[in-house]
Amino acid sequence: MKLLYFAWLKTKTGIAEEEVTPPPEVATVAELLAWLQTRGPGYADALADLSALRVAVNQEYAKPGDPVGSGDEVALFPPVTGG
Amino acid sequence: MKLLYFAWLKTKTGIAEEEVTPPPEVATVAELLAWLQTRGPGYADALADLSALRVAVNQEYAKPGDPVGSGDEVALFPPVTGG
Amino acid sequence: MIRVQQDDFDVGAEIAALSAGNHAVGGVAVFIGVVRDLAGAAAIGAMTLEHYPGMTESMLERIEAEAKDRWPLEASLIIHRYGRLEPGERIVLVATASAHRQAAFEACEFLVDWLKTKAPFWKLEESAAGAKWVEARVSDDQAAARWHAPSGARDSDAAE
Amino acid sequence: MIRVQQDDFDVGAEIAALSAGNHAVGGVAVFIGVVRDLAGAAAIGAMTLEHYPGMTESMLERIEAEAKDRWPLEASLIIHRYGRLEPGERIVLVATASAHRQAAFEACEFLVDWLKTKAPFWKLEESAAGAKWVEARVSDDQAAARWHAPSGARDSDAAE
Repeated sequence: MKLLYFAWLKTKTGIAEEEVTPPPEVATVAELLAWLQTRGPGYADALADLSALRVAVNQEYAKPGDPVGSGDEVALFPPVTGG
Repeated sequence: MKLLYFAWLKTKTGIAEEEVTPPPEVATVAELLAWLQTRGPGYADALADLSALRVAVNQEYAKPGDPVGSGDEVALFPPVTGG
Repeated sequence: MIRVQQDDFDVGAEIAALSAGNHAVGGVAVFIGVVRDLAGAAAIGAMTLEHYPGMTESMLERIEAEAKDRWPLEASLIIHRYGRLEPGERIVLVATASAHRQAAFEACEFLVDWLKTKAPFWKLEESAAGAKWVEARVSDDQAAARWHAPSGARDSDAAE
Repeated sequence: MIRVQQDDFDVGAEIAALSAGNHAVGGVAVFIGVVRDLAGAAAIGAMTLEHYPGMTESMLERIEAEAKDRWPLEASLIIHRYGRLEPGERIVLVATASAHRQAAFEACEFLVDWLKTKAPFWKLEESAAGAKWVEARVSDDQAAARWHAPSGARDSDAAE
């Protein structure tokens, strides 16, 4: 699974993108976020407030219950502030 | 008094502008229009439908009861269709 | 700023000049009116815009001042052409610059609606059937009426 | 047409190309977003716009298609820049061409509101106090909410 981080999520995790292999019980966006929070202090900090977080799966906005799988591109970013 | 005609008013009267000296009892826009209607067939035709007519006195939109005098510039034109 | 002219204008240069050196501008709303070649079903060859020199300029200045009263504009520009214009040619440019996009949009639309209904321009359209003066459309009056202040205090310049 | 690019764009040429050769166009509404040097009280030196390559383009294409569904547009154009931008620089251009000015204005404002609230761009502002990621503003969400169809059928792409 490919993970992408944008804006201050990238600053806090320290990386722009990475390949990960979550444990098999991670099947939804919510479960993925919960697992990411356990991966170290940078991740815990970046994912401390899930209400400030938006998730896209394969470049489509996703909800907490949406499925994620090994071939997916999952992006984490704050609410957009463009234009 | 200087009179200006625009758009189809100019076509019907046959002139773009003229200097006129109305009789002394002509003191308002409405009286001026009534006098102009008597000046010939072109004028009668141009001024046949006063609801299709707009009048400006000294470059300000005027109402039928507004005063007109010898030094004024009075313009007659149809409702605007610009832009 | 307002200009009434026969010549075409440079859209890019005019818009750039509007906010040049003023870093309080966050957005510029622009409208460009273009001669269409269809009015109803009849193809139009070209049109001639007649105006009332002097009154046109003073009315445009008044309209622009009113927009600046009603919205927080950093700058504004109205250019209106007159004379003979072919299909595809630009007729009018209205541009409004503001810190906020909402103010820029509203002021721009307000000015365009006024130009269409109050500014002393008359359109003579050429078609296969000959030249014909365009009659005022009710829909234009309605678009402008949306902007009327309830008091009507500033509408003393309008006879209708 | 949509473009996401680092380079600046030529406003006059882009607007002219939009209606070139199409004489059904009667009006073009345009919005140009510019970097302000004031956000609240703090002067800003410059800002950097980050985006999500791929997702940005597909979302802009979808927004543009929705505007063409909702309004009778002859043509439309969205150009959005990313990267580091100084105060006074252009960020975004939205232009809509239609036979009717009202459709052009409404579609343009709709697109700008969506860009501000849905397109995946993030703003990093530089100031004397350092660089800071801009937080989303409630007023922007409210501006976009004005356009929501009651059914919400087309909002499945939005998580918020």
